[in-house]
Amino acid sequence: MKRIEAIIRKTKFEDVKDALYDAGVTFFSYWDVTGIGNEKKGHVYRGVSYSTSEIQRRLLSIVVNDEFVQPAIDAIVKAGATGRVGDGKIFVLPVEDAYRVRTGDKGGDTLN
Amino acid sequence: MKRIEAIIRKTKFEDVKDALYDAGVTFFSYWDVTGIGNEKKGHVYRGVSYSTSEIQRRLLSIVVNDEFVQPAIDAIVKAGATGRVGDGKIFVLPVEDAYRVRTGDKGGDTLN
Amino acid sequence: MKRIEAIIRKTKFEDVKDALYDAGVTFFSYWDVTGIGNEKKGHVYRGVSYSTSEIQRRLLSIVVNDEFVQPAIDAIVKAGATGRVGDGKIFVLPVEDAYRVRTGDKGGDTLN
Amino acid sequence: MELLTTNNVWMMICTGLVFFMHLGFTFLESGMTRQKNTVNILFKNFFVITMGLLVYAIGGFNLMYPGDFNGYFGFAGWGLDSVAAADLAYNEGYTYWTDFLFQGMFAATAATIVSGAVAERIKLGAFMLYALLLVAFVYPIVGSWQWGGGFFSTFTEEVGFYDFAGSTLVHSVGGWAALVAIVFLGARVGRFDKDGKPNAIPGHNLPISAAGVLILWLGWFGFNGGSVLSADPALTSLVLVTTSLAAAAGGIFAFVFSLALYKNYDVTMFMNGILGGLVGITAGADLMSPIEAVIVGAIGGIVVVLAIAFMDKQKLDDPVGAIAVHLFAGIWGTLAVGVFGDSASFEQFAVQAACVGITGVFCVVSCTIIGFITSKVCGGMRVSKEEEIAGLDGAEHGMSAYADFRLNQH
Amino acid sequence: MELLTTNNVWMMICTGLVFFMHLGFTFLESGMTRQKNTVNILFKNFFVITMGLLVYAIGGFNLMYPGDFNGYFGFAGWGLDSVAAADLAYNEGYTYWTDFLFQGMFAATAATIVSGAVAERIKLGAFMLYALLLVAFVYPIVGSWQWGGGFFSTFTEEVGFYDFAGSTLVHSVGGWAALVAIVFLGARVGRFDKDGKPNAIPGHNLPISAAGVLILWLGWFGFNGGSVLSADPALTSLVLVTTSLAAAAGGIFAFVFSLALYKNYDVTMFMNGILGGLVGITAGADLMSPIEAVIVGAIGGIVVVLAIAFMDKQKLDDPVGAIAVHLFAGIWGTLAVGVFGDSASFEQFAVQAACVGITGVFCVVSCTIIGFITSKVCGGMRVSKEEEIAGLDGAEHGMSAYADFRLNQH
Amino acid sequence: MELLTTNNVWMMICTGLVFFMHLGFTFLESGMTRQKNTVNILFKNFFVITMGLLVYAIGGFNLMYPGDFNGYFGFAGWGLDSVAAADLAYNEGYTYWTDFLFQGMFAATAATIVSGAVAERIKLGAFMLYALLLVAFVYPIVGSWQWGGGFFSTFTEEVGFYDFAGSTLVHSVGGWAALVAIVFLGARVGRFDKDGKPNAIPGHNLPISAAGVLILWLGWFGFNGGSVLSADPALTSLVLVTTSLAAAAGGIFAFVFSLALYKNYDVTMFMNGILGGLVGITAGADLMSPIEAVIVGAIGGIVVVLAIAFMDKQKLDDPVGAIAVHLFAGIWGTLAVGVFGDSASFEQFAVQAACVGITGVFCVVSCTIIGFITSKVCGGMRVSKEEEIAGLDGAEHGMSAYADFRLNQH
Ligand SMILES: Nc1ncnc2c1ncn2[C@@H]1O[C@H](COP(=O)(O)OP(=O)(O)O)[C@@H](O)[C@H]1O
Ligand SMILES: Nc1ncnc2c1ncn2[C@@H]1O[C@H](COP(=O)(O)OP(=O)(O)O)[C@@H](O)[C@H]1O
Ligand SMILES: Nc1ncnc2c1ncn2[C@@H]1O[C@H](COP(=O)(O)OP(=O)(O)O)[C@@H](O)[C@H]1O
Repeated sequence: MKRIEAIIRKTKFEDVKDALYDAGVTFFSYWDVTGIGNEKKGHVYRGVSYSTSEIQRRLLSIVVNDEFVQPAIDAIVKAGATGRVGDGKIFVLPVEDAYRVRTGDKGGDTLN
Repeated sequence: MKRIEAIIRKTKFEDVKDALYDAGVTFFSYWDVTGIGNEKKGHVYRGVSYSTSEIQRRLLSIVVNDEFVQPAIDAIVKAGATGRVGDGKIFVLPVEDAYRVRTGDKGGDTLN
Repeated sequence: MKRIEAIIRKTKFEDVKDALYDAGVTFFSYWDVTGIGNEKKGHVYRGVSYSTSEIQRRLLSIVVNDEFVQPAIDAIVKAGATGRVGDGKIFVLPVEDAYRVRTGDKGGDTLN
Repeated sequence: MELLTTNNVWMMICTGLVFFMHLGFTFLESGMTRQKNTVNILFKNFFVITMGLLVYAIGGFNLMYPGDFNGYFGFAGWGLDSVAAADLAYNEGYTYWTDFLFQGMFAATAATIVSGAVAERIKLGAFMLYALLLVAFVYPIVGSWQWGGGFFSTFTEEVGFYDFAGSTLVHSVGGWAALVAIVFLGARVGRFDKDGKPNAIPGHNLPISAAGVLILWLGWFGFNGGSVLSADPALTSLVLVTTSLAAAAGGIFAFVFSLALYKNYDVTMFMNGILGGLVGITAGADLMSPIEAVIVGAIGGIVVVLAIAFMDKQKLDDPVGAIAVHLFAGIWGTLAVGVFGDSASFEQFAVQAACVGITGVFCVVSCTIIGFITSKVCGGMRVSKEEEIAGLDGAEHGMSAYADFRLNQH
Repeated sequence: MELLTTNNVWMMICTGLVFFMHLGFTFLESGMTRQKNTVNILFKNFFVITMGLLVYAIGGFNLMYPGDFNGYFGFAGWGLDSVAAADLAYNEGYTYWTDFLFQGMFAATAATIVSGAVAERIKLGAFMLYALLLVAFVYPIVGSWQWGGGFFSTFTEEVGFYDFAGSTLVHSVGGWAALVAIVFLGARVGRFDKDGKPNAIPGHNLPISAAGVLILWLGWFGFNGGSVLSADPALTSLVLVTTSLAAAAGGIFAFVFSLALYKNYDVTMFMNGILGGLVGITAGADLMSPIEAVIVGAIGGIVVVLAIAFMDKQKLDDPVGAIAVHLFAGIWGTLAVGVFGDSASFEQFAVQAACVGITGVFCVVSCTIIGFITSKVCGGMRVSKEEEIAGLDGAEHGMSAYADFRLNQH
Repeated sequence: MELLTTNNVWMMICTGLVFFMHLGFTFLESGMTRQKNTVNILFKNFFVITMGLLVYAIGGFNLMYPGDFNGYFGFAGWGLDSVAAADLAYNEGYTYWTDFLFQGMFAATAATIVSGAVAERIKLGAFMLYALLLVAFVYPIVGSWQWGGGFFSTFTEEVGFYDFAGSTLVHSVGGWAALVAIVFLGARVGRFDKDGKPNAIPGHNLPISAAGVLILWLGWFGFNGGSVLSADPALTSLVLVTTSLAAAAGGIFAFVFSLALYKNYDVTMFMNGILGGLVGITAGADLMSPIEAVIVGAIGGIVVVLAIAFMDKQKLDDPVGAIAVHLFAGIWGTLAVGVFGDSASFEQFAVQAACVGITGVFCVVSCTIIGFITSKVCGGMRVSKEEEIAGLDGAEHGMSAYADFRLNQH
């Protein structure tokens, strides 16, 4: 089991979600994060122009059995890329165990 | 050391927290996430009915020494289950190290 | 590759960010979490005084190549500590892989 | 004719201002409760003002102003009276239409007070029925005893009850109805520990609550200023001064007093104190000198702070402090007419106290009956524990008030 | 003189209330749309009121009230007329300045209606140009046909068109302009599936939307009450009563009707229903009895609920329901003058229908021309898909409305 | 009598509108600052209005209107004068009570201006003391020089100072007091880099700020309209027209000008521009023709944009632009009386400039003294750096403004 942590553009979320569905990944959780990275954004507020390197992104946390890892990553890269700096990152972390709260069941089957 | 990542119903949070306290787990962090899973929710807005598979959940991130892993999981399952689809998941991830910011101390003792 | 998960005081965020920059860590994501820990905060609302152990904190998720782990941790401890209970924790988790969404590139180089 | 026109302009403005108080209540209540119940609160407020006006048009107005009657209960018939309306000699201060609308806005106010107190746990249907029966019967009947020329207004041969703009007739009636309703309902989940210790449940949007208070204060210019029932320059302007000074004093004293008690600059106490000052001055706004208004308002603010603590002690859960403000400060204001101002006398005080008591008994009894009817019809007044924890917006409306709200850290 | 003073005070108050409606619209629109477009909506609303007043001062007022003219098109010259202004015999209900300002507030209102319907996808520049041309030409020309003494006002020898405060002349004109604009624009991304099924796009801040509705209701006291054009006590107060009862009935019936249709206590339908009742009564607010006002309002509320469903069927995307409220209920209200109230007659009905039709044709044609001009000048009316998804606040303003908003779980 | 009644109705309405400006300020300030200081800002605004009224009743009114006096300083005694109040011949435009309340609302306004500028870093106690001394002494003394019949009003034999509704007497006085306070305080942490480059600190809730601006505009109908001191139809309605056109022009020109400078559709500049137009017209609202009002307002808007940039250059930190709006546009408006409108003349201009200067010197000196007193009493005016970063809501109030706010992604 792995945990795929994908940090993507908020504007690409719907596309990525659809691509994940097509790849058979229909369960995940997400939340919004602020990213410090290469992309910069220009603003003007009350005459003061400021550029910030802090960008709103969405983090998807997807726990999958090993055979789904590659398809999920491919789907995210394909649907999430715009080609411009700031498209985000994907990290893969090991997961040792998974449980279903409803039943207490354990193991890869609980990932649905 | 493990990191227990429990995704539960927001309405069960208080119960789970109490159960964790009883199990000796009194330190953790949490935030709200949106879950894509089995549960669906029906809405009507201005005459348009729509069902969404996106549900608000709470993610608890609990880093514990190994002996607390099982008690914590048991507590969450017991307190967090309603028996209906959508009760959530628990994932266990390996943690290599822990530090206390206040002192710079390292290791399992810093988990209090 | 490691994922450094640092939970710090929100008020120390700017200092920690600067310290990380000085340590060569210029890419990370963060979000706000609620912490259950040692620190307690007193409030009065409409005549009812209540103390809460729930505190707003900021979680920094920093994925770095191994040689940056120690400098990053040192930076956080140095810049994030006030010496009072509640300064937060740092956890180190293993990361197996990283990808850049923009290009699909893989490996430690994608961490910039 | 010129004078009628001027008077009527003033009364229409006051009508608009009292209407505007409904935005004040809406803001105050929704800001001081939890986000998950916001749609529900908005819905209830819209229901109260729309239903209130319709019910008052259908029968409430004629129940409250039955013309010649036995002093206890009378009814002048259904609907509005287009014949009376055509007569410009109806009153020199306003036309028939203005009269109806001004009074109709008052009626809806009484029901709104309940809305805040029962928030976050009442079934929507139960609230609607309870509020409807309140506006249809309890409010106009009590009102008829005084403003309709009933037995309050001639309580003893020499001295009648005095309630200028309704500390008792509007605010306390609403407050009693709220009190009965929350006894039926019980406290919100988590409001009191097993051992009875109160827990704070802070609201979700204090800026709009603050706006609500300022809007209510403005609305009170119409509530009290319009209760002069003409644009009489001396009286209306005096009333605005006493009203504003009482509000100011109520706020300052509530904040200082709660600072002394709790060592905390609590803005919600400041807000409730202002409202306490306003409710307090309402019964005698035309009788007080500026200095007396300050005293009455200041005590009103302190009463509210104490009443909030008292309610907590009694394990009565009123999320927005409606009962502290409208019932307790309302009683204080009514009694104050016997202590301060042009009518102060022992006899007056006794009459005030008697009528406060009679109103209390009548409201508690009739609202209890209404509560039983409501419970029967709706299968209990309270939502299930699970719905309450999940929030009424999801459970009753399938909506959320800030569905698309996102965080945008800059 | 005394009477002029009183009348003028009333008219100035009404002017203030109509101005205040702009806050109502601002709140309503920004709350019912997504957070990422909030700055854009605020900007458009500020533009509409400021531009509207200036354009109306420069030429709109004299285009709408050209004095003696052929009944179709006339223009009394640029700017305001300080000579007329000096003459206190200008009108017994108000001064020249009051007249201008009251009318100017109306003009800006028509443009605001468009703002809501085109929200979340129109280019800022395109909106500004479209609104400017609308206020400068379409609105005052249609207005001149009736209120300027043109051919609507003497439609047949016996019967003229009747539109008391502007169900057609203000609300429908705005509604038609909005309809044409959203046809130009198309629906928002994601609003309809490939197979045409509508999707809900909930707003981000319902409490301020609710406040907007209550503020609009209050503003309508001035909109309709001021359309009496004097402080005549009988008429103004009747108008406030019919206005309020129609609003109340519109709200209640819309909520009950949408409950029956959708099994949901939808607060947004309650809100739109109130507005439907208000728009509906506007054409005949001075002609209806209370009971007729309730009927007109109730049907207005139902019309809005049906119109919202109808728009969805047609795949027309109006984020805030502006067209359902202002166009559909506006047509209903105008026709209702022929069915209910003092002027009801078949002939009147026919004239109302004819003028509704002429207004529709003229608005659609002229707004289509304006739409083409705008598209040409601005290189299309719509932002790019990417900008739309990212939100107009970032794309067009480089700001966000809640930049520093944070969560503070207690 | 009829006329007094009408006049007094108008003045009471204006009083209500000026009161309502306090909601405008509250919304404007709380929306344009960071969320962590919101409770603090609400608290300060409640304090200003309540304290302001009480202090003005106790002594301010009689310090500002001392009757016959030496023209520099006089005091008519403590409290309000119930004897004068009884006399309906007090003034033909209003009663004694109306006079007091209208003036009292103005007094509180001056203090509110300070509240915005010092936001996010001043100690609550220090603010309360500073504001109290300002309202008790500085504001009424300067006011007495002109409105109390002092030496400004008869500055030279032929020409007196002219300040219709208070561009200088209210707005600049508040602005000077704000300026002195922020010099005492210094800039917020992070507002300027080590090398002096300004950083943006965006506010947390622009919709309520926008609402604040519209409410202030409405309130200005009372601020300027009431300064006619009667309901004179020609004058009051002219004043509403010039006020509205100046506001419109101020907004449009500020937005266009800031677009040209910064290539950005900045809604906060639009908002501040509207306020700049309003402050600018305030000194001569009754003297200008519509076209002159547009010019004065437009320049007012541009002045604000430039002043905001100027303040940044000087490293003076004013979170909401209060000083740009009230001080700079206030000075402009006062001088404009000598350049445009019925009183324009070189002599008038010279008198205006002289009185602007005298006011400035007096305010700076007296506020500096007050600042020292405040610092002494409160142990410094500024909270600790740590408290500032954590937010005043936690540090001073132990509350948060949106404690229960949650995200509900649909
Ligand atoms: N090492 C990292 N650890 C955690 N998050 C990261 C890291 N590197 C990048 N991110 C996240 O990914 C986002 C996009 O990265 P960025 O470097 O801007 O784009 P790109 O990969 O296209 O060069 C960042 O805003 C940040 O949220
Ligand atoms: N594979 C997964 N990865 C990450 N989060 C998941 C995953 N599966 C489920 N979740 C989270 O758990 C929540 C509940 O899961 P769901 O499948 O609806 O319930 P149940 O486990 O009762 O069938 C989801 O809404 C989602 O937030
Ligand atoms: N075991 C844990 N798992 C997850 N988060 C933790 C854990 N222990 C502490 N935290 C986080 O760190 C924060 C600070 O910890 P706390 O114990 O209060 O301070 P200190 O380390 O100074 O004693 C907590 O509020 C919580 O967010």
